[in-house]
Amino acid sequence: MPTKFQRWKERITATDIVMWFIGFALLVFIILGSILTLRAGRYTPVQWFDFVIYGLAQGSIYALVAMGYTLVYGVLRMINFAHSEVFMSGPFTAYYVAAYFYRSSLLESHPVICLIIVFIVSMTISTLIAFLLERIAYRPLRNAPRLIPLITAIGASFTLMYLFRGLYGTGFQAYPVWEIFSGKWALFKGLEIGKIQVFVIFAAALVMVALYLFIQRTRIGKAVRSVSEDKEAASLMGVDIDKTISVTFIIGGAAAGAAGVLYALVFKQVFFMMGFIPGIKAFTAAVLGGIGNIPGAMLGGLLLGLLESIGPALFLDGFNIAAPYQLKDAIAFLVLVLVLIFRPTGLLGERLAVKKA
Amino acid sequence: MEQIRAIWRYGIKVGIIGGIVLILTALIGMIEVFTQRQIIADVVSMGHALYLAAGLFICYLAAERTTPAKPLWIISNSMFAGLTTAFFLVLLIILGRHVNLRLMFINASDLLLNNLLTFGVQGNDGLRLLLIAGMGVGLFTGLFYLLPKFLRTVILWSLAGSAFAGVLQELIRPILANNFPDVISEWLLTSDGLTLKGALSIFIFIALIVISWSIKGGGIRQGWQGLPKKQQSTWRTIGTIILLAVILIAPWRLGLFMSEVMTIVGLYVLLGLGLNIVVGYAGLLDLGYVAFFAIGAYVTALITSPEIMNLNWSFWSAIPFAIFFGILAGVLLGVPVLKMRGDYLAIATMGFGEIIRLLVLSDALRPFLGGSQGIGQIAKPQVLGFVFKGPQEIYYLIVAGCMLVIFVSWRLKDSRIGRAWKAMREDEDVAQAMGINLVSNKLLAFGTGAGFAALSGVIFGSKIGSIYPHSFNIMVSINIVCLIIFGGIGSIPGVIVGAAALIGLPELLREFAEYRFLVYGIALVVMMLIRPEGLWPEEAHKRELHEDKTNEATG
Amino acid sequence: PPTDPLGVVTIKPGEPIHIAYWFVTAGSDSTLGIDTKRGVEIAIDDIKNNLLGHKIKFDGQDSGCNAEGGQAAATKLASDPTIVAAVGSNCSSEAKPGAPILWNAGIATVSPSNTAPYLTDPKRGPTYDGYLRTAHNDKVQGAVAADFAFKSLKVKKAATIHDGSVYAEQLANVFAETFKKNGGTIVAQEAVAPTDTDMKPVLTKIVTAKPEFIYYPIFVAAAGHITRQVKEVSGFEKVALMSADGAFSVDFYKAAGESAVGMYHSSPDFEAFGKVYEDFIQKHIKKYGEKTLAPFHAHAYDAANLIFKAIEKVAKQEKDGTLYIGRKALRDALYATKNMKGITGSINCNQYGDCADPRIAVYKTSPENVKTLVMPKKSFWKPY
Amino acid sequence: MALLEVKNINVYYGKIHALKDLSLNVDKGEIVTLIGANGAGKSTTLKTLSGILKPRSGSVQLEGDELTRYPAHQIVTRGMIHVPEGRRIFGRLTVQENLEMGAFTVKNEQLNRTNLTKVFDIFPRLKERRKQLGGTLSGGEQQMLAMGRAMMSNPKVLFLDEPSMGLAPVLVDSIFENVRQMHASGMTILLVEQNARIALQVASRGYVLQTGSIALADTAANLQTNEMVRKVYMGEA
Amino acid sequence: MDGLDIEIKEKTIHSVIGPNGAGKTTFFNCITGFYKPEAGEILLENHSLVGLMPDRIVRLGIARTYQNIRLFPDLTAIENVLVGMHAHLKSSYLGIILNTPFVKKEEQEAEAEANRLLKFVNLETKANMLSKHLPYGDQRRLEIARALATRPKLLCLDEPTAGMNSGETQAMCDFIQSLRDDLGITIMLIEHQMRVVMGISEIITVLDYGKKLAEGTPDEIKRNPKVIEAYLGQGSAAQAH
Ligand SMILES: Nc1ncnc2c1ncn2[C@@H]1O[C@H](COP(=O)(O)OP(=O)(O)OP(=O)(O)O)[C@@H](O)[C@H]1O
Ligand SMILES: Nc1ncnc2c1ncn2[C@@H]1O[C@H](COP(=O)(O)OP(=O)(O)OP(=O)(O)O)[C@@H](O)[C@H]1O
Ligand SMILES: [Mg+2]
Ligand SMILES: [Mg+2]
Repeated sequence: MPTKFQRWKERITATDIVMWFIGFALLVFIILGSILTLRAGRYTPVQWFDFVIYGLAQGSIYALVAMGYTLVYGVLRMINFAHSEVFMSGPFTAYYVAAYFYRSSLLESHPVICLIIVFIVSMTISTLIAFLLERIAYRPLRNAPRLIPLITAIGASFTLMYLFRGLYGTGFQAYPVWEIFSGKWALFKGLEIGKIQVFVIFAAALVMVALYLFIQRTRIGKAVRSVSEDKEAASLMGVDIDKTISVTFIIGGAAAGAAGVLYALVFKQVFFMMGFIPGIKAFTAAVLGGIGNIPGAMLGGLLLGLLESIGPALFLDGFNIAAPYQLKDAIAFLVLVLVLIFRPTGLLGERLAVKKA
Repeated sequence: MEQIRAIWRYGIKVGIIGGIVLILTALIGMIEVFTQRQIIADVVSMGHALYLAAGLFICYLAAERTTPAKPLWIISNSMFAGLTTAFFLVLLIILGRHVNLRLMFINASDLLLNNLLTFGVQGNDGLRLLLIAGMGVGLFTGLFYLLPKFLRTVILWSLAGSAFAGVLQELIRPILANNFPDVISEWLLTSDGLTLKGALSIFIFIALIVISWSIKGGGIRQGWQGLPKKQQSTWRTIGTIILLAVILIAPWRLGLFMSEVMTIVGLYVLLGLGLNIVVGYAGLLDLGYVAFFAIGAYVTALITSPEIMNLNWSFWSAIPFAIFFGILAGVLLGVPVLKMRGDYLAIATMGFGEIIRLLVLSDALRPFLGGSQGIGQIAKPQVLGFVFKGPQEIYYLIVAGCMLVIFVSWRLKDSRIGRAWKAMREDEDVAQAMGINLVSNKLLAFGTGAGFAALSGVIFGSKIGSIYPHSFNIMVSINIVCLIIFGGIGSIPGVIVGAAALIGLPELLREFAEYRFLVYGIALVVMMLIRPEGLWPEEAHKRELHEDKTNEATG
Repeated sequence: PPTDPLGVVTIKPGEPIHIAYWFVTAGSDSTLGIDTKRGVEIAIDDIKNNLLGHKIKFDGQDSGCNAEGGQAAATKLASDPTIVAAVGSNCSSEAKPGAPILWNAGIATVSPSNTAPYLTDPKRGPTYDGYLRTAHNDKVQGAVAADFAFKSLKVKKAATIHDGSVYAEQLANVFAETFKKNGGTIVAQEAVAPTDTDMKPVLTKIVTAKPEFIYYPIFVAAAGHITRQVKEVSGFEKVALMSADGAFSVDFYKAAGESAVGMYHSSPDFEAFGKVYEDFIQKHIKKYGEKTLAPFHAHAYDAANLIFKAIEKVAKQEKDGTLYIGRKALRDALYATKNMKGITGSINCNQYGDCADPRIAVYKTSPENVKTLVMPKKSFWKPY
Repeated sequence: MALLEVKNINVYYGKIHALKDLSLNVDKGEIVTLIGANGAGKSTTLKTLSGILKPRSGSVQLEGDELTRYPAHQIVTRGMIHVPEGRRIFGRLTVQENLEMGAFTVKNEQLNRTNLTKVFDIFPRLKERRKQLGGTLSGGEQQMLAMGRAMMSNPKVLFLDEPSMGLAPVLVDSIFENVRQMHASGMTILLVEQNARIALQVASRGYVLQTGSIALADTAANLQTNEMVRKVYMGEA
Repeated sequence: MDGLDIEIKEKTIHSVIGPNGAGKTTFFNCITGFYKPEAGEILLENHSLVGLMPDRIVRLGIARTYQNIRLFPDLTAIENVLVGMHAHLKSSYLGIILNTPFVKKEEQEAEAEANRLLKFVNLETKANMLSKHLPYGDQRRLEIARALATRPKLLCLDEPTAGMNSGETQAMCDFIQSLRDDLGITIMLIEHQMRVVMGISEIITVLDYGKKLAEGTPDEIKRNPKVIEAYLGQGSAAQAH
């Protein structure tokens, strides 16, 4: 019989050791940083609370955009790189409506109606773009190898970005202020919460829950799920694949359009490249949560938002690193890698069906 | 009745799409900007050429789609398409008269709407002219479509060639000046645009080539195949020697800028071949590839620059260090992502690329890496007092690098290791069950790719002299992925062709600024739709994709 | 025809004078390039596209706001012997590899927006001999801001934020150095990315250091986010805000909204030239259908005029209209420019190519400015 | 007139001519079986009938309605349903949801309920496992689910592709028992099987497919005694 | 799987049968290192296999085929076989780049052996076809050739005759027997077709719910009432095949 040590040596590979070492080092770094920061006591509890709220607001926007990625990934198994432009197109167009309302003082007299119209316009445009995108750029490639639609998506992303740049100009446009959202509500003991943050978190949560129920409960939702599992079998059940895929893009587009307006309400500026960074972040969020999985996208989005807002302060401040917020994306990606080391399919992702041998 | 349906289906519908496309083209300012440049001096500007070409294309589409293909139907459909397209533009112009479109569409200037779109005729006459022109273009296209296929090909090639010459006049000028007597340049070019006679001669020249090729081409090919093996290989050797000679003298014949473009393309060939091993052979989608490029460049900078570390070593001594650190980083990245698959891998590697860039940019590491101010005064390569200074010299360095890397790729491709990579690409589990050690083979792929990228980074750093974190953003990685797929995934010549098309052409068209990205995007989409296997695919891939396509047709 | 050590450009009758730009006209930083390009175009309109009886041919290359783009663009320009002079680049990282390439081909270039000190540093070396700029050296502007904060506002504790661009980082550093030399303390030095939108976390971090003054010399978009979000983070009620010319534009007011009221900007002293600038803006809106995009159009306008004046000075004209322009002569004439009236002040070039009017003033934004979207006309404070 | 009438269809995979001038018909209430070697084109035939593949020429008519012009999902609404090779149930949907997917084209709630009870009558195992995810069922149960799911669409004709493949002998028996029950409840069935003996036992007629065309067509009884069939497809010396 | 004990003798044909979901494929997966058993031991000639990576196990001499064919679809037939030989080739990275004489020789030998294997499975004429374009039966045999290329001592075949009709099944049986007789390889076989199982195996193990239900010679199994109840049934299917 082989000795214990030999057995052990045969089974633990160098890579396992390196992986555990990397994971462990990162964990230690994070924990140590957090302890140091907390010990320094630089931030008050109120400020930590603020971090959380900022993170959640940003995270809910990521989550909404991530839904689009995840849905499309579910049915087509492709990264819809152009989804970030779907996100951009709606609010960028709706700006002109909002600006008109502002100029004509309608915004002051009927803020809610104006807001609803802005939402509708934005969602319509985003939906339309998503729909056309699928029709023109992806549908003909249904059966192509995996990387080819990815390249088309990148191409479509460029095309849309520069198309909108050509139409509306290079500069950014600033959304008008909705007075109803400015200011804060006092909760208790100096704890305040911005109205706009509350609105964003709630609106995003509402949209997400609605979408989730739509996918889980309705007939079309079931069709979407069945198509994402097995297109041919779904069509044998009488499901119109093309239509279902279109529906998926439409839902994702609508969510992105809504996310875009929320984004514009918080950050005000819209311009042709506004989608690029949130797009990458949202996709990261989708992967973090486990791609193809709707609750995963929500969780991933919120977590990413929180990480960006809290991470630098919590993990890096204790080490007295210069300009830690410059590294917030690095932290987010590090945590992503860390999560994927231990859960290679994301937080809620199923083990990518180890194809039954 | 049938015919009316056909007109609606193939004429008006196509025209509507055309109308929308043309309106967008106008509103994004392309036509206006391009009218400022002449293709044929004082005859046709680039803007109008584009405008007309779009119209022609739409009518051609209408004609081509018409079924059944009866001449009369074809002509009527193509005319209807032209008319509909023009009608949409008329609507735009009328709208522009009543509403200030510029509040939203910044390029909807008065000049564009009431002058350029109507060929300089203002008022309602202009609108009428536009409609008539639409029909005219349609009629012309319809008639053109009815020509025999051979004639059509000849005309299309010749027209495209002349237009291309006009668009690239800035490039042609120095090349002509360098290599040919002045008369030719004067015959062909004015200070802005081709001369009319020049354009005509180009047209005729290309037409002659196309005609003679189509007559003789088949014969030549047959003759080639008929040659005995021995002779074929002699001819091949001669061809290779000529090719080498051309490659060697190219920078001095083509001038400074073309050399610059070729060096840039060469750098991307190096990068592309490296990523081709990771993505094309081993099937690992790596979106953070730029990190290794950055590492190569930064190691070179740190070692050779008097800034920061003040080592001042020579360029050559930087190469082994850079490659070593590149490979090391590749392996280090490889380990944590070993277990990830598909798009999880893509995002994790993308994250890695961004982490590297952010670290290099960060204030935290500024004392060691220079932060946003970058690192300057990177050494130029020198051999016995000869300094590789400008692009024309660095070119040779890059050619040498490319040859080396092509050679290595080519040897690996069909070897035991190359097969292991391919097997992993197809089915990781089964590959493992065939005795392939996934860990070492994946790391080998990552390491090889990273080494190539680091080599590219070394040359890049030295060529540019000063490096900044800005140069290493995620778009570089995306570009490289695009170019290897555009060229034909897994194929070595594909990478070269892809780099030439996706890096070289935009570089040549630098002056068209934003439109070049628009065109880039459209080109990616169109290419993937009509030729998904890429420009120069690997044999197996080509077969596969074409079969799937035919399946589509029947299935 | 005249001779010149670096060669002579001959322009025959009917041929245009070729002036080229190398700006970032595509990609995420393209507002900067388009803004400056338009500045030059308006300058050409203003001389009615007629210089010594010749038209001006103005075209150029996208330089991408990165070193390799700058190098490629400069190489392309350098290979065109008809180019008389160039305007550009936009980003300092482009100029570093690019300017020597142009000068190697005998082309002098005037940058409207490079601000990095090393480009006009005495140690820069002869390869940069053909390089000038109408933009302000960061050293000047950063110091003015520090003096203003310390001497006029009398703050002792300041924080800086930059965005990782060469421009902003340099300004923030110069500010910090001068401020410390004056006797103040820098309590926080932070950085964001130009694409960041949520600044509240970083602001919360800064607030824990209790600064009295924040200096964030970054560009419009990110500066707008910071200005707006400062109001949403508690603890900033009494903190003074200041930015630099990179965010001193109408667009910034759009981006920051009401929150911009009361903040400071350093910028060239417009007072003497207010009317000219107003006119410029009107022409811009008429021509391009929108307001200016970025802060350097005026510098570009001045850069163009600098070149026109120098050409007028050195060009030898024959009776039939043929022009001869000596390259070295043109470069010397550019460097010799003194007291030229520009929109950004009085242009005086020194021996290293710094031509911007050293007079930098500080402006304060009033509620009217934001409401009517006009820049403040009167300076708030001047160092001289 | 036959319920399902297939005339001279030709199907290609790229250059491969998979079905050559194939004709067959199925009458109402029949079980017809299609037997043949590997790669003979049995699955291809069913895929063509259910619209996943389009024939290059030829016609498929259900009660006189030309079906080749409809896409696959519309053919289901017209009353033909296909239980594909390898079952292809939706692994991440529950049994109940899988059955509901089967009824995707049926808008009549009443009808759905009666169909569901019918399915549960024939396959009581499914009723026990309603809440379970489809992917966790055993092979035999998955086959039952696939057949039950198909019944939910209220079809006029049911295509079964190798229902016994990979199943344990006990299950093979019970699956064919189910086929008989379905037939008894009035279903018309076109059955593709490798296991020719068993297929010919349940069927009334049969076709033998060889390299894409029909080599033999006869009643099941006659085929069972046919020399060639016995030798090649039933493994009797 | 639950407390399973199986011993396989050298140079036998050993079948594993059992109802669907009994854990037969899972058993194979454990042997070949795809899954790790939570407890217990797997020994090959006294060498413990538990926890080893699949590639190590292959090198120790166990090869397998899959229930649903899993070839490398875009590789040619011969390339598929060459991949199977990977573990026995020694050319190094540097050697390949320099194309040393050793590498050249090794490649030539490998190719020759691959061709021999293809010939053995009657595929020598289709060496250069992409494997996905091969007909079903050819794919099954190619998969076996690929497994043979790893030079196994023990070959695990998972339902090699699934979806074949009687004639084809018979050919496959003969082929399997020739593997054992000509090459001396021990064979482990999962099957549902009783004719194959009863016809060629020397020992049969019956699994049910991950447990061993019975073990013995075909005759013993055929008569075992527990097996009849759980697996064979009374019906025609059992007798037919
Ligand atoms: N997707 C495909 N691409 C190319 N050829 C195919 C494809 N599918 C099937 N074929 C070929 O078509 C022919 C018929 O295949 P089909 O699947 O219909 O056979 P079958 O009779 O169902 O066989 P089996 O008993 O194996 O299921 C075979 O030669 C097969 O190789
Ligand atoms: N990856 C997996 N995850 C979860 N359960 C699994 C997995 N693989 C197999 N199982 C379960 O383990 C049990 C045994 O499956 P296995 O595939 O070994 O059956 P089998 O005996 O090969 O059946 P068959 O004859 O149908 O091939 C089944 O209940 C199956 O659902
Ligand atoms: Mg079949
Ligand atoms: Mg099994």
